[in-house]
Amino acid sequence: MPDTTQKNDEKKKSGKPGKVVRGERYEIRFSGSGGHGVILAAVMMSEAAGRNPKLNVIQTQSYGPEARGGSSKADVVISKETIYYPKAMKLEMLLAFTQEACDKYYTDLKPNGLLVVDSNMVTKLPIKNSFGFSFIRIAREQVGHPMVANVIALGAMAALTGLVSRDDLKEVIKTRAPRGTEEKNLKAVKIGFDLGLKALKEKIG
Amino acid sequence: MPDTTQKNDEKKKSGKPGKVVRGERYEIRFSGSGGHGVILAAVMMSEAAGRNPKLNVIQTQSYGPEARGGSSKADVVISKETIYYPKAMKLEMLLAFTQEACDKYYTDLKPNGLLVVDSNMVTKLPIKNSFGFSFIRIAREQVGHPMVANVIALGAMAALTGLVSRDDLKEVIKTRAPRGTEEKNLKAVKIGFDLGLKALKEKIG
Amino acid sequence: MAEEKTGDQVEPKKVRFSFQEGKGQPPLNLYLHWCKACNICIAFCPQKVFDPDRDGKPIVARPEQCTQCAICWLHCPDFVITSNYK
Amino acid sequence: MAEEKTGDQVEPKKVRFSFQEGKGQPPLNLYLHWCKACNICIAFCPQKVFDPDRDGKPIVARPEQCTQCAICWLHCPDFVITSNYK
Amino acid sequence: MAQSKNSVRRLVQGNEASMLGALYAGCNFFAGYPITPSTEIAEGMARMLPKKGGRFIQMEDEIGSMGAIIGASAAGAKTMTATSGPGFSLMQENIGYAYITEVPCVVVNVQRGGPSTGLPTKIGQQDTMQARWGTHGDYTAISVAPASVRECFEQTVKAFNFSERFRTPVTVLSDEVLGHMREVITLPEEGEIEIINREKPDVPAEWYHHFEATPNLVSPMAGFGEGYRFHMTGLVHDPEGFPTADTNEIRKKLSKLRNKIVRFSDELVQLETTMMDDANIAVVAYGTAARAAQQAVLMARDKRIRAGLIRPITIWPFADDQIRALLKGIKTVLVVELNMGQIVHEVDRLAHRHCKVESLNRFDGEVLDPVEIFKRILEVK
Amino acid sequence: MAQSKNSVRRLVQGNEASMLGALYAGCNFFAGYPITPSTEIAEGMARMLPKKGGRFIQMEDEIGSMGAIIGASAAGAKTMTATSGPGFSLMQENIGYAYITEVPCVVVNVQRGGPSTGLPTKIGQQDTMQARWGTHGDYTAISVAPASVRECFEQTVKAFNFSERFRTPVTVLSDEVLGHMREVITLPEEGEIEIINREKPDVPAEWYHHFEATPNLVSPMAGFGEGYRFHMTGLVHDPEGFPTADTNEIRKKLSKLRNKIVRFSDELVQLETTMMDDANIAVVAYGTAARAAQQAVLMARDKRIRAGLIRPITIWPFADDQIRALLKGIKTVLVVELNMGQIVHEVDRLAHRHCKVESLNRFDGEVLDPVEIFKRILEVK
Amino acid sequence: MPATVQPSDVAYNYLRVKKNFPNVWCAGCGIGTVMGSIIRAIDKLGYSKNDIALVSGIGCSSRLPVYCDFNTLHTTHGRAIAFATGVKLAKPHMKVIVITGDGDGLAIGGNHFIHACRRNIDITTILINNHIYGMTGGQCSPTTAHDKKATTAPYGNLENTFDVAQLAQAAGASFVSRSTVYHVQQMDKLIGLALEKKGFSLFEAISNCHTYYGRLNKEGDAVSMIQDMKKIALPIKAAKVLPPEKTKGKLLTGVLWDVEKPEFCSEYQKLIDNFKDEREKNNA
Amino acid sequence: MPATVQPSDVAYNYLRVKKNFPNVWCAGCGIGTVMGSIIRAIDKLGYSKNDIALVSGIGCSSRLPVYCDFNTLHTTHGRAIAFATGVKLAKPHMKVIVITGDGDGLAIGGNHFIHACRRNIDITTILINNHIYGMTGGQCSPTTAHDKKATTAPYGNLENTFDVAQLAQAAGASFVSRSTVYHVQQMDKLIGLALEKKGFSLFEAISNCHTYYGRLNKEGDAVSMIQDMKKIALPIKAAKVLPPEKTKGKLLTGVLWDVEKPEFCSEYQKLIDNFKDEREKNNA
Ligand SMILES: Cc1ncc(C[n+]2csc(CCOP(=O)(O)OP(=O)(O)O)c2C)c(N)n1
Ligand SMILES: Cc1ncc(C[n+]2csc(CCOP(=O)(O)OP(=O)(O)O)c2C)c(N)n1
Ligand code: SF4
Ligand code: SF4
Ligand code: SF4
Ligand code: SF4
Ligand code: SF4
Ligand code: SF4
Ligand SMILES: [Mg+2]
Ligand SMILES: [Mg+2]
Repeated sequence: MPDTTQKNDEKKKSGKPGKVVRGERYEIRFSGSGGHGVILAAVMMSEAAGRNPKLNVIQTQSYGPEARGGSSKADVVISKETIYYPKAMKLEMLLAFTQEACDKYYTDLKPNGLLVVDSNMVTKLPIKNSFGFSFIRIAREQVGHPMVANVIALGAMAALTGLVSRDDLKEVIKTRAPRGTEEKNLKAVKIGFDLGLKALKEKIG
Repeated sequence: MPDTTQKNDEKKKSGKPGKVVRGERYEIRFSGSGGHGVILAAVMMSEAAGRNPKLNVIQTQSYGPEARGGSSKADVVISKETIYYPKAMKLEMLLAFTQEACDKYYTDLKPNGLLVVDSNMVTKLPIKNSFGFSFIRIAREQVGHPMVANVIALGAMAALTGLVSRDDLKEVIKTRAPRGTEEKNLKAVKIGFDLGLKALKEKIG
Repeated sequence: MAEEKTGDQVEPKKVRFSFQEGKGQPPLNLYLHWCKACNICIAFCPQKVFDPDRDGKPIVARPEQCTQCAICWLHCPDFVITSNYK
Repeated sequence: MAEEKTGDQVEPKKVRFSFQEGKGQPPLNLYLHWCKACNICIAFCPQKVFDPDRDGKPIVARPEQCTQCAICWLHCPDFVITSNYK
Repeated sequence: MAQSKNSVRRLVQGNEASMLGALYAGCNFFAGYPITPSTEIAEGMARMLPKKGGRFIQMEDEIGSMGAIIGASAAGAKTMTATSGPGFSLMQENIGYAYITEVPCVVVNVQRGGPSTGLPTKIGQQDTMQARWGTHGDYTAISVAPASVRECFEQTVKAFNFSERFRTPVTVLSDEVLGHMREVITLPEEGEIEIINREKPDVPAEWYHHFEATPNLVSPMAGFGEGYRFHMTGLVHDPEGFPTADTNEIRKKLSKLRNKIVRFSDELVQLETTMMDDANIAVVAYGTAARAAQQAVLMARDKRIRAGLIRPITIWPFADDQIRALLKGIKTVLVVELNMGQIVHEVDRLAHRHCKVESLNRFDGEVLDPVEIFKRILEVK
Repeated sequence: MAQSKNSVRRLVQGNEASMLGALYAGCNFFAGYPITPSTEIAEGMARMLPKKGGRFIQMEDEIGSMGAIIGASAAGAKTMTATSGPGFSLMQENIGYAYITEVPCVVVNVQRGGPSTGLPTKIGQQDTMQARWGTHGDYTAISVAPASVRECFEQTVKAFNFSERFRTPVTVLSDEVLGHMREVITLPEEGEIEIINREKPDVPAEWYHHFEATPNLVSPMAGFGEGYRFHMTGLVHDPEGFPTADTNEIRKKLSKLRNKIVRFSDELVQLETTMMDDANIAVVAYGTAARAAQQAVLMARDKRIRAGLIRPITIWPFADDQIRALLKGIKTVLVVELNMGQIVHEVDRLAHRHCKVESLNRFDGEVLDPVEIFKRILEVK
Repeated sequence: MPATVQPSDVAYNYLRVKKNFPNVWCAGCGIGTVMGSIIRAIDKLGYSKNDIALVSGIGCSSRLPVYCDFNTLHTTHGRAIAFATGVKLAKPHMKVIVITGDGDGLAIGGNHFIHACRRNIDITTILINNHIYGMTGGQCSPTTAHDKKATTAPYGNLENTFDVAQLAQAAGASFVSRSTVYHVQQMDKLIGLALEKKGFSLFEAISNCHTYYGRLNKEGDAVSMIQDMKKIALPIKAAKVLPPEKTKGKLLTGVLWDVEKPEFCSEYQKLIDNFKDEREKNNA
Repeated sequence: MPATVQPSDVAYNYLRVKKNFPNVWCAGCGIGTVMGSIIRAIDKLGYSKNDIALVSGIGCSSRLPVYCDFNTLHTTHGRAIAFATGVKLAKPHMKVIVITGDGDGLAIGGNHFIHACRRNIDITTILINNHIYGMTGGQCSPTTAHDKKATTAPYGNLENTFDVAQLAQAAGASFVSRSTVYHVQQMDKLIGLALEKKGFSLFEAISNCHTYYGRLNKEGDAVSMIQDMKKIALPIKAAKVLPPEKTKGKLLTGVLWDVEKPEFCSEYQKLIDNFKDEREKNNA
């Protein structure tokens, strides 16, 4: 566990514990239902973030009562400091592929947290601070494969958060994408990243 | 367990506990090896003693490490008072069918305890206060069946201890003897009882 | 035991049910809330009665072709399909 | 595979070992400490070589009849019997 | 006194008494797998049950035996199995199933020396903690430990009563000496011990919920084939019996498993004391060890040592309140067990600060001798 | 810093880390049976072992898996299995066999919610006591509980080390969250963690006794096929390994099982503390719950509450001496567990008189939230 | 509607529609199809719902009972037959049906399976064989063919498989039958025959787990896997008149074994009745 | 002495004479006789003692290994084959022999038995079938014949029995053989053949438990029970040329089944070797 603590087999090194400075936790949730590949997206995000040696990253998920079906979610917590509690507490950003997931999780967002949705699937937006993209449609139309919607979303979220670089994402996709789908996924992440950047610019600009 | 004690679900009846009067324990051990039927003899002795409503009886045995083979022993504890500890502590009487059993257990006899042996099997008598009978030979010769040696011994010990009556023994044998062997066993117990009485008379007389 | 002979469980039916657009009830009811879009009914219907909708769930596209052969409802693992002919 | 044909495992041996009282060693050694008096050797010896002692353990009563057929030692469950002929 | 047939004094073996107790309680199904030193119970059941219209089956193993008695109980029978350590270990998974599905059944563990195959024909009291913690997950266990042949009978009846009353498996912790010991006793006559049977539903089948919340936390229980159709599962479930992922329902369900027992532990606790009124040294012992301890306490009293005996008969739930009260004013408590120390941890928790907790343990397959215990009383007093 | 291949930071799943830790420790045989949430360990082993010349087998059940790893260890391999509650219950009989025959092997229990089938995809810490008391008979258990992905790796290595050092089975108490969680970590390089292997005999085969009495109570262990022919049995046995009925030998054997661990518990205890130096309220937690507790302690410190955390990593043997010492001067100890209260009983035993023992439990398949714990700290402080 | 065609909505009379639906299975999983067959077979035989117990272990297939409005018992992994034995002996008049998978019934549960066969206890076992552990995510099962892939057989399965029917027959079952989720009407009929058999009867339903088995072994989606079943199946009656080379590699379907032998519950009933007669004689 | 006759004292080279003797078995129990056969078969094959592991469960028969000077493992009831599987995989060059009884190997241990058959793992199992649980005092076993008595079948056994050989064959064993303690030389030979077979091989030794089975079923003492074996046994070769009515009720002996199929350890070795080759290729 954390480096700041003392192991009984070492000599107690640290002096008097004073006020503890804790780095900000950055928490992102990917949510959707069974086939949306939210866990893989979260894993890729985590691994990409982890390529920055200064960041600590933890990724968790929760399964429904069953291995299959039902809505699924995957969380990523990123912090410069040691991460103790591994689960998300207050989300910085939430991706929702389904209305059900959106309705279920948006309350976990921080007051200023950002909601990202597939705009064809999630039509009722509970909060204002949100972006909608047609991830699935774009995946089908531009990559020829609805399955890569998760990676497009990943790209967009990477761009929106600014947490991970385009290059790191690419590297990760090369190793984590199912064999034979690397090209498609690289294409998808590029599309997504660009979408994200564009949206960001529009918002800011 | 004992009647003298208090159950929490009853009202505490007994007053101040004073000195507890305990009845004398009368402890008998039957010992031999696998085929000698010492447990059955002990069971019959117990049941016969139990026919006297004033007596409490407990019968225990110990098996060797295996179900078969090795020496075996069976203890009977008889007392007018409640019997707490069920195993024999100091024997009043020890029956030994083999030298091994005799050597192993004679030290458990009370200072004045009585040793009863099959005189053909046990040739080295460790103590003086003992009776020898040719149980097995008599069983073979007079009943035609070496297997009833245990019941002959039972009869003899009943007579020697005076704890159970001839009639009680008979009743017990009728129910406990393996089906079809009742007659032989009744004959055996008579022989044994007479042997015991005779020996007692000789000793006293 | 016809099916034991051929390994096939359903003989094509001779009867053809008449169904005309806008008239009478459709040959089948689909309780799509339970449908998981597995494509079995669509692929197995010998009369090509179904088309998939956007989600892959069946639409009774050619109701007039249905012979009530039962293949779709016997195979549907989700008890979505019932017949209107009894 | 003679024994597979007959179901019997040992053919009676033709050879007869000569043993005379008081001369040479007996045909068999019995390590009676392990013997449990099961009677198998006594009952199974085709030559009736053994008699039981008082406890039922075997005595080599008729050593001169032993053919070294091996039945006794192969069957003895307690490894009591060994042969003196090698 | 006109003696009915049952009230005749007779020589009964402990295992036979367990078997007779089960029949007295109305047990009509037994599934088991032979194991020393419990086998006489199965053998007795094989003999007796068909005569009474009940059914006996020897299963292929202990896992199957435990499964069969749960299945039969779900179908309305009063059921039991008997085993010893190795079999008890194998039964643990299915015992957990009985906890969560709240199926009444009785498991007699005639303890022998362990661990593993251990000492098959020798005594041990080494499965005491296992009876409480043996299966995975959260639950609360009920176990009783007889100390005489008569109690083998009585406590088996009680085990059935507890099991039916609380809809939960109950373990009888017997041991090799008790199981094989014979005592001349008078067996209870019909009606002498109250028999409790599971509460049956009185609602129409449509309204029936197999795990309905009730004031005493125990839900009325229909059996299969009785017109109430319901679902049972080892997954955490809602009151209807269907799997649930609702954290609220989960918490309610698991809490029910605990609370239905903990809240009513006064109904469960059975404790016997001997000469504790003026005692300043208390011996705590159960099962066969308690008999040696009782003798030792008497020896101590002879020497004017103010010893007393606390004998828990119900081992789980542990008699926390009662023992805490009894230990008030006690200087030394000596916990005597035929193991390396198991309930001594519980007594330790309960002992008041000024009270020394000592233990005397034997685990070589023999019963502690009263003299050994007496000597230890002298040492620690 | 020149980074070797291993020292690259990478995203590793808890179960993957357990698997990699085993390989690091030299595990060359794995037998298992799939069960959520442990299955990734078996799957990883199936993939990796043949590459390393080791062997993987999926057995027909958990009983067989446990049997196979004991058999393989007896034949000289370093062996492991992985399971969850239901499988852990099934393994208990054979785990007892490993205790008595003193066979090193590692069992990873990735805990899920129980009892019974319970909550297969949710977290629980409900098998803590089972790891200590799950099989019948007398023995002393070793269990470790990691709290991070890196510790899944490290503690699996340690489990092998303890197992080989003490010739005994060791349980790793992981949990669903840990097992499935991914953390970016740097895996230890070769040589970074010491690897302990069982001591081999150095006497000629004729003199070899498989259970020889030695000063540290652990006997050198030959494997099958290595020229030392010996006997192993689950019956209580003498130093040669042959069954014995001699009470003296029995006592010696069983005492050895306990003492070889109890006497060296200082080697075993691993305990981590956070800000306990000036604490007056101590939180005790382990595994995943400890991570929430750690966060809660930091929250408390922010509010100037002098809270500290005691995190046992070695759960069994319990860190009696260390925790007793740490609790000196503590006013309140709060034991936080994802069950209905298990090690709280141990802490209760150890708490000094003036120290209040409180507990916070959750058993609905979710991890305790740091805020929940923090609030409870405020309540009990 | 032709009389031979099964009505489409009988199932609704037997489903627990209020809860639990849509069911937990993947889209296209054949288990649901088997469930339909079971319900129709029971309906056709006219059994009372109250007299039917469905007992299962753990696995995707073992989830079946929860959806059916009978007496349903979802037990521990592999132990369904043991629990069912208890149910049957406590209520011998009930129809006790075990629902199990290739993993549940043959891996961890293999022992209860062979012993129930041996005892010839009057239980009908419906074994849904998808050649893999579906529930836990695609591990090898005792029916995963040699060389086929599974998550615990990443380089191809090194083990051999059980022939379930042969095993059941050798162990002592009195009725053994097999079909596939392609052959639904055959399934309906064979399940009916199995239910009517007094003694231990087995129906093996070959089903598709495209999610794991199909994906790992590149056998496509549900539709293609089910269509493959059509190709490989061969009714035993047809096989009997074919030369061996034509039946090689085929999956025989139909009633594979059907004999009469003493059944456990009836034997036990005789014993009880004997004692009753004796008692009555003694009383008379 | 004729060359075909087995020397009488080879056993002494393999017995742990210093401890454990006389053995624990009842006078006349056939288990000792089987032990002699095993030892002679091993001796004849010239295996090194160090390379032999004898693994057993719990029961009278499972006590056998303790008497033999090999690597011996007396495990838990029913689990010998599982432990043996571990031994074999850790030391594939060893000859691993399982000694088990009808209760140990077929009742509680039935699952490991059929799965070892299926896997066809190179283990030789010697199953000493005395039709009863000897160790625990005469309870029913899966081979106790219908109607025969046992302490848990006081009114006669209501169940049917396994045909062990048939079960093993159906489960996938590659070698199955059987003889009796009457036919000692046949036992010697069949055990030898089983040991030499690569794959899962079974030798079933029919043995006498006169103490329980014999007494309860009035079949006399050891001698008379063993003599009965002579009457009932029929070599399979002879049976093959007899009309069915002459073989009915007979106990077939000899090699009952012998086929070649993939063996688990060799398959695994190939996998390991493949990776090794790959590694070497990559390094080259
Ligand atoms: C004792 C135990 N071990 C393992 C598991 C995990 N488990 C659940 S289902 C299953 C396999 C089910 O396979 P199968 O019976 O073929 O069912 P399917 O999902 O393929 O229908 C396993 C191993 C468990 N629940 N309990
Ligand atoms: C888990 C477990 N259950 C039950 C037993 C008790 N037990 C010991 S041996 C045995 C039967 C042995 O029968 P078999 O294998 O036929 O051996 P035999 O004594 O007849 O040679 C049983 C039930 C045990 N030791 N462990
Ligand atoms: S019943 Fe179904 S499958 Fe048959 S023709 Fe009509 S729609 Fe097609
Ligand atoms: S078969 Fe059923 S579930 Fe599948 S697509 Fe058709 S209606 Fe939907
Ligand atoms: S060898 Fe033995 S059996 Fe043969 S003749 Fe000689 S004594 Fe008899
Ligand atoms: S066969 Fe062996 S044990 Fe039996 S009587 Fe002969 S020598 Fe003794
Ligand atoms: S995982 Fe396989 S068996 Fe399970 S529901 Fe999905 S397709 Fe069916
Ligand atoms: S009880 Fe039976 S099997 Fe056991 S040693 Fe005696 S005769 Fe042999
Ligand atoms: Mg399956
Ligand atoms: Mg046997």
